[in-house]
Amino acid sequence: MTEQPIVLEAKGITKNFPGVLANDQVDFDLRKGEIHALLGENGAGKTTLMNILYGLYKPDSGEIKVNGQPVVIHSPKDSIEAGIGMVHQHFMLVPVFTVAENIMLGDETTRYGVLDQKAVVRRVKELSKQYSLEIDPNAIVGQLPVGVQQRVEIIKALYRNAQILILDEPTAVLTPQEADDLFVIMRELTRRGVSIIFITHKLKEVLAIADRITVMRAGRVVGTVDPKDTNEQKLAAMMVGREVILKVEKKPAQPGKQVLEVEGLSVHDWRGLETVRGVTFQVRAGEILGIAGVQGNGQTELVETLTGLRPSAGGKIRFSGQDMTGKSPRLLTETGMAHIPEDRQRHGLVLSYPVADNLVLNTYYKQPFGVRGIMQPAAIDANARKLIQDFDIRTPSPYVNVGKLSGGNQQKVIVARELSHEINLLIANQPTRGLDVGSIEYIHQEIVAMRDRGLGVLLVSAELDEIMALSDRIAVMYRGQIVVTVDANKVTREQLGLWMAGAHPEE
Amino acid sequence: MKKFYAVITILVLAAMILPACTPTAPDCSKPDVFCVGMVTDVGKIDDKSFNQSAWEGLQQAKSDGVTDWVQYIETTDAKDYAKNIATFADAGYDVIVTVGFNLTVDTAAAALAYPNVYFIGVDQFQEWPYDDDTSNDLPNLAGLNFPEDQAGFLVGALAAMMTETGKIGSVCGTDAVPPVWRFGEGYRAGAAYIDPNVEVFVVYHSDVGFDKTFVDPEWGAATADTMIDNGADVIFGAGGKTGNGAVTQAAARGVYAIGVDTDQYYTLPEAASRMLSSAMKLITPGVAELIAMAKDAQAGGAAFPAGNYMGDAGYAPFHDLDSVIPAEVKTRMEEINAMLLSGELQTGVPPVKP
Amino acid sequence: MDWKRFSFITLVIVLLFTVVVLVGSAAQKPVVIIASMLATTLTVATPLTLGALSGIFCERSGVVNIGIEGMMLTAAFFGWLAAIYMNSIFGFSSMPSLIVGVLFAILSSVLMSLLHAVLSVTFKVDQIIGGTVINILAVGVTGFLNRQLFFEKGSVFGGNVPHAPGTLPIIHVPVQEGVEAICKLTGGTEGCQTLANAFGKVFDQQPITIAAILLVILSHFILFKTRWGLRTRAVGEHPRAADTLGINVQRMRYLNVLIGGVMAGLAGAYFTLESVPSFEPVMTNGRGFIALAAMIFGNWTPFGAWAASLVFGAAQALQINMQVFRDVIPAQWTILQNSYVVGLTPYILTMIILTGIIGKTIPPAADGQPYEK
Amino acid sequence: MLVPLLAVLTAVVVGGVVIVAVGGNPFFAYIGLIQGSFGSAKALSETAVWATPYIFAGLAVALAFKGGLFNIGAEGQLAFGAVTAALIGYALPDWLGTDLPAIIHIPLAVGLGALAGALWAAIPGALKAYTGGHEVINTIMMNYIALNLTSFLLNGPMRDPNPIDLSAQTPEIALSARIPPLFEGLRFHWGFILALVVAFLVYILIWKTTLGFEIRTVGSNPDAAQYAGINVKRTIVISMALSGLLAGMAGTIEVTALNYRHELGFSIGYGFDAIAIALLGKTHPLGVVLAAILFGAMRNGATRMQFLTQIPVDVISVIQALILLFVAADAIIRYIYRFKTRGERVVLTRGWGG
Repeated sequence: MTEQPIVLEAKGITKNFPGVLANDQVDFDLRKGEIHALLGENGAGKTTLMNILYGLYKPDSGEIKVNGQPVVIHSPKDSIEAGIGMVHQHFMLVPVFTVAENIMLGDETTRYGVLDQKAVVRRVKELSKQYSLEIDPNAIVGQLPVGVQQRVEIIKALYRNAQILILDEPTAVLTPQEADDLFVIMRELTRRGVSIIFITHKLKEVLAIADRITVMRAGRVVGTVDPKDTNEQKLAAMMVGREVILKVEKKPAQPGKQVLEVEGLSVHDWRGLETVRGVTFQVRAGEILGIAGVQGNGQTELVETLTGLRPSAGGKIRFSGQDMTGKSPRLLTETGMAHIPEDRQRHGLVLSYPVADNLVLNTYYKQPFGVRGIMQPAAIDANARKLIQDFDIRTPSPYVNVGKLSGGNQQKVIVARELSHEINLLIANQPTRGLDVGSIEYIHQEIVAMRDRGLGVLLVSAELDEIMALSDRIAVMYRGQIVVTVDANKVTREQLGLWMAGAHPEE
Repeated sequence: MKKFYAVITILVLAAMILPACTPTAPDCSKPDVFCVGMVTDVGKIDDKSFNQSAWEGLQQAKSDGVTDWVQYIETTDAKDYAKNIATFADAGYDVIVTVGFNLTVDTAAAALAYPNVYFIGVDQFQEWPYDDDTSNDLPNLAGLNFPEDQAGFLVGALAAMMTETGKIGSVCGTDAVPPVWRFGEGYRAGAAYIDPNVEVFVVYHSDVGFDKTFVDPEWGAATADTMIDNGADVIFGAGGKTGNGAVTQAAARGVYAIGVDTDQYYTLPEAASRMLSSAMKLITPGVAELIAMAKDAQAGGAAFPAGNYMGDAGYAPFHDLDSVIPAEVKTRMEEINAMLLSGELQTGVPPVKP
Repeated sequence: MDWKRFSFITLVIVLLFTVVVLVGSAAQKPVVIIASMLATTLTVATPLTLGALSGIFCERSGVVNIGIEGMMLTAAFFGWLAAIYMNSIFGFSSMPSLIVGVLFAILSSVLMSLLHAVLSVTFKVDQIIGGTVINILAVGVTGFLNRQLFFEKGSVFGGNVPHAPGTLPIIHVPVQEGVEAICKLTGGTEGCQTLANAFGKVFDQQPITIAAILLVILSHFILFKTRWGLRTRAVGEHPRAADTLGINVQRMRYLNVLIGGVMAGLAGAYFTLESVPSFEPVMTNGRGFIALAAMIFGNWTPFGAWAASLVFGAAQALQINMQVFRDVIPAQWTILQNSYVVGLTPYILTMIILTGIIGKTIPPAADGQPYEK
Repeated sequence: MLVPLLAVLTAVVVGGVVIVAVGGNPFFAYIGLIQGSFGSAKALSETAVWATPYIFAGLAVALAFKGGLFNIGAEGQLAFGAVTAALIGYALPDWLGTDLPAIIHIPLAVGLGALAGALWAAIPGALKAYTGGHEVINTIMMNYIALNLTSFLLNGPMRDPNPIDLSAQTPEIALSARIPPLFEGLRFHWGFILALVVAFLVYILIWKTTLGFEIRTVGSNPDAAQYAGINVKRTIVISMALSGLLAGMAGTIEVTALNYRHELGFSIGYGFDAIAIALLGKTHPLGVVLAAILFGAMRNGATRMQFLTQIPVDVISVIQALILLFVAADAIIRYIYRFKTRGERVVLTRGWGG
């Protein structure tokens, strides 16, 4: 593969953001038909580099060559013309548009000024056949599962004849199966001469798919290696800059009495479709129940209902002995339920509020923070300083707006708040999504510590590794139902993957 | 900051170059300087209605050489009536004209407070204390009123005589304003007097903010339209610009139009060709007269006509349509006018909406 | 605009008409009443429809616009001013004067919308502010100039009432003749003639009223069937996505706000060049805000907004007719004689329609949010 | 603090240019403006009188903004509050058949008036919370409803029965319901002090109480609020009600401390000025108070300005718009004077609030 010509080359790219040197003299090249993985922690500068290549940012210095020709990329338009396509980590799709509309947007074909939907649909059908990417051009994007939306993004790039494809954290939102499918697709693409930059922080995947691996840290390129002569440990070390423990140490669980019993619970989503169908399970004190499953199989709705944010359409929820079906979030919190929400910025935090206020977001009205309806700044301040200490939240002061903190620290704020008051059940939904290795380690340790302190923990995650690493028991959710509940150390990764994909346990 | 200073200097220069374009007021406190000030009702001086007519009265007084200086203040909120009157009084003005019945109480109060200033209240009943005994009226306060009902009656009669469909209409401002109400009901009465079978549509624009009722020509036009659709072939617009909207619309649709307050043949040229007449309420001359009388009184001449002063009302000439109007109609109009003036004919319209 | 909403609105309008017909039938042929009401409804709805369209273009591209009222007022004044200058100063005949008037109306309103765009898109000021500024500014500038130019002695028109060039002429559509012809064949009864007149009444409208209806259709087409519309909606829903596809978000927003300005300008022209041949301070009387309501009410779709505007138009027609027929209102319906009570109808209706029956309206996702790269 | 000052200054300069453009003399105009608003004890008193309702109404809109709601309905809430206060003011003694001591009557009138305003605003609030009906539409609609309702009441049931009183207005309220002026001979009344106190209370409410915390949280992120166990629907209704309460106060104070009655043509456009004031004050109580005093001063001074220069009061609106423009869009000011721009912008509203 090495004799292949270089299609994309970036030299000495430097990009300065107020306060941060995001890219510092970064060199990077991509050969025709290869998959070049760009590995690094969040904030290592991977995405910045790619946004520069895609014309979303202007570099302070450095030059970019496509097929040997130096190019100036001021806007995505330029990079699209240069044959570069990008699939962003947060999809750039208009939810209310159809697949076809999303794909044609910005590159529309019209007849007598009227949008030529037919032509687009035809073209999309061709592409999806050609690259075996299943897709219905007339579906509304907002209603498609994440995996499919990602395909739309890829086709969007191909539709513009992209020869260079940038995939930014494409597997972050995918299940192992979906990820494997994606890898097949990526291979297919490279066979057809498309070159791929694959951005990720997941070591397994890199080793599985990449032809070359470039590791970045703190805005600099640490080095480029061949997957054959490296391993997870080495890569991790390069990434983080120190030895990291990839295994979570945990003693065997001592399950106690049941804290949460869910019985035949059904939930409707906003469209009134039954997305959780008669789910039954228990969480006992001192154990971690992991719920594995492809996103969009009802986990979100399940958790929202358990935490009182969404009404149930049937079934029972018993929490610490009493019936809590359809009770308010406040009552649940007061009864000792902690909740780390899936979407931290939308549900977990008020970004325009200082850290201190976010740390009392659900306890502001109680002693000592609120006395007879009056807020108590002193108490709130003390609380903030203590938690910032204990959970080592990196913030210049308790009065910086949470929105200014890094994802990891934002998550720590939530964890700190949720664990700081008297609780006996922790519901953690995608607790480490989009966090760097350091933070992930930290959160994992916290969760295990909670279990050992005798709390019940309900862990919902799309990251199979995480489920495997933390859970004592694992329940697999598929199409709104729990297909099987098994003992964590009596099951293999592959087995779980199959169940998540809908295979039946007895098969 | 440079730019800023630049702007300042430019402005200063601009102001210097300017000829003293704002006429510097004479010192009205001097006895030999005769100043007249006017306070409007909530509304603008250029409302093509009572405020403007009254102001033209002041200007006429000036051009007649009666006064040395005239000035107005527009009231932007009801709570400012007293303040605005005081502004003139304190500046030593000799006569203060207040327009609109809303100022009745404040004007009377001011008249008490400033006995040396003459007050003219347009559309205000200013007997004091509202009895027949004129001896205890305030000597320096006159309320200028008009028999709008008679003016309305006249044009109503005219309309009833000119209609061919037997249907006539009137688009008015809010009936919360008595003069307007008197116009509208006078119109109704006049038509009935000629022929009880004539159908009369009278619509008041009372369903909007008080500040909007007289300045909604679009509504006036739409209303006139509906009336014409229903067969009305004479439209009387009585209510500032709302009425004007109706009048112009009527003209546009080729039916007869009747104006109000002044002879609108002149103020609404676009409707002139179909302008049958106007129900006139001669505020301008009335105000001018009273100002002159006030000056007399101040000079120790005849006493100021304290209490209520009845101004003239009537109907305007037929202008362009003079030829189309049958002679007997003209004579009939003169008769009615005479009878109204002599009091031998009563409109039967009470001064205020019961 | 879903059918549920459409059918409901239609129902309401029919209801309003029925009431009037029932009341008025004592004095007038139903067909005449209906024709007259239809005509009134259409004309009264015109500025609301155009105002709502103005809002739709702005907000579909992600710029909230509460300045419609101000833009209309500005346009009403400057359109009228231009027409008068043409007519009485430069001595053009009325038709060219009026056309120039309309153009200037649009121009002035576009300038106002430009101000809004600069504030909201370039300086990223809270978009409510831009609108509020325009509303206050419009009242001040028009009132101020109106006074200085037309009232004060020694001003351009020396305080004399300038001769306005009248209003835009009715565009005659030979529907009436058509029906009359049919009447002839069927041995022209009087009823048939009335019907013919009725048709004539409804179909003979002035240019801006007709333009408004055409623009509703055109806007729908543009927004949902063309490249421009697709990009506009994309920018209003998910600007970053549009940006990554090489669409210039700022530019799209600017241009759409300006288009909004054109619509509002036409709405303004309606007041002084089509409805009546004169300008009065603050003559838009809050219709800009009703238009805003119509836009939201119609869920940011042209047809929806039009339907909503028609409801207000119909209610206005009801309120006028109730007073015209005051004397023939049956005793048991005396409530309808009270102009205040009748005056309430459109507003209460709107609130009712908005609540249970229709519920939430969904604005464009990025509406009101400045786009930061 | 420098930036807002420069903003006001720039607005004044530009406004001056406008005046020059139409041949007025800006210096006379501004001298008049300042004399009329701060020139004398009387002027100061009048400025305070004007500022009082502006403070209340501005706070009303600002509070709603804090709760993520856009209250365009202050106008209607204000009118409804005023009518209620007037009713309590003149009718309560008759109902009870006995006179009340001021100590009871005043609080009753003010309190119930404020409550009426709260009710008027709570309706759209509830509609928003429980049916998703949009508060912008509904508050606008409530404006028109309030307007028709008050016109109806003032022309009918609540109209002053005194036959001499022609205007459509309520009877004067009982002496026991009147908030007294602070100094003899000046209209400067305790309502202004009350306004300042209320502004302070609003500050406490928003920033120091748990309710305020809830309102702000719902305002800035409803999802997080719900997640945190705050009853979002209830909070929305409360925010609107409180907003209406303040708007209602604006009306009641005008009635009980100034006009002693409610009349048509009162409080025209306060609701919309209030939006400008809230935005000008960046929705902070202190800012609102300053903005309100600024607006009040200009409206009040306008009279004297016009008296001296005959420049139409509309120019005030122009200047106010410019001030809002420059203060709110301080990016422009910083651009003009080459200041470095702040990192973050104050976000006052969240578009349509969904």
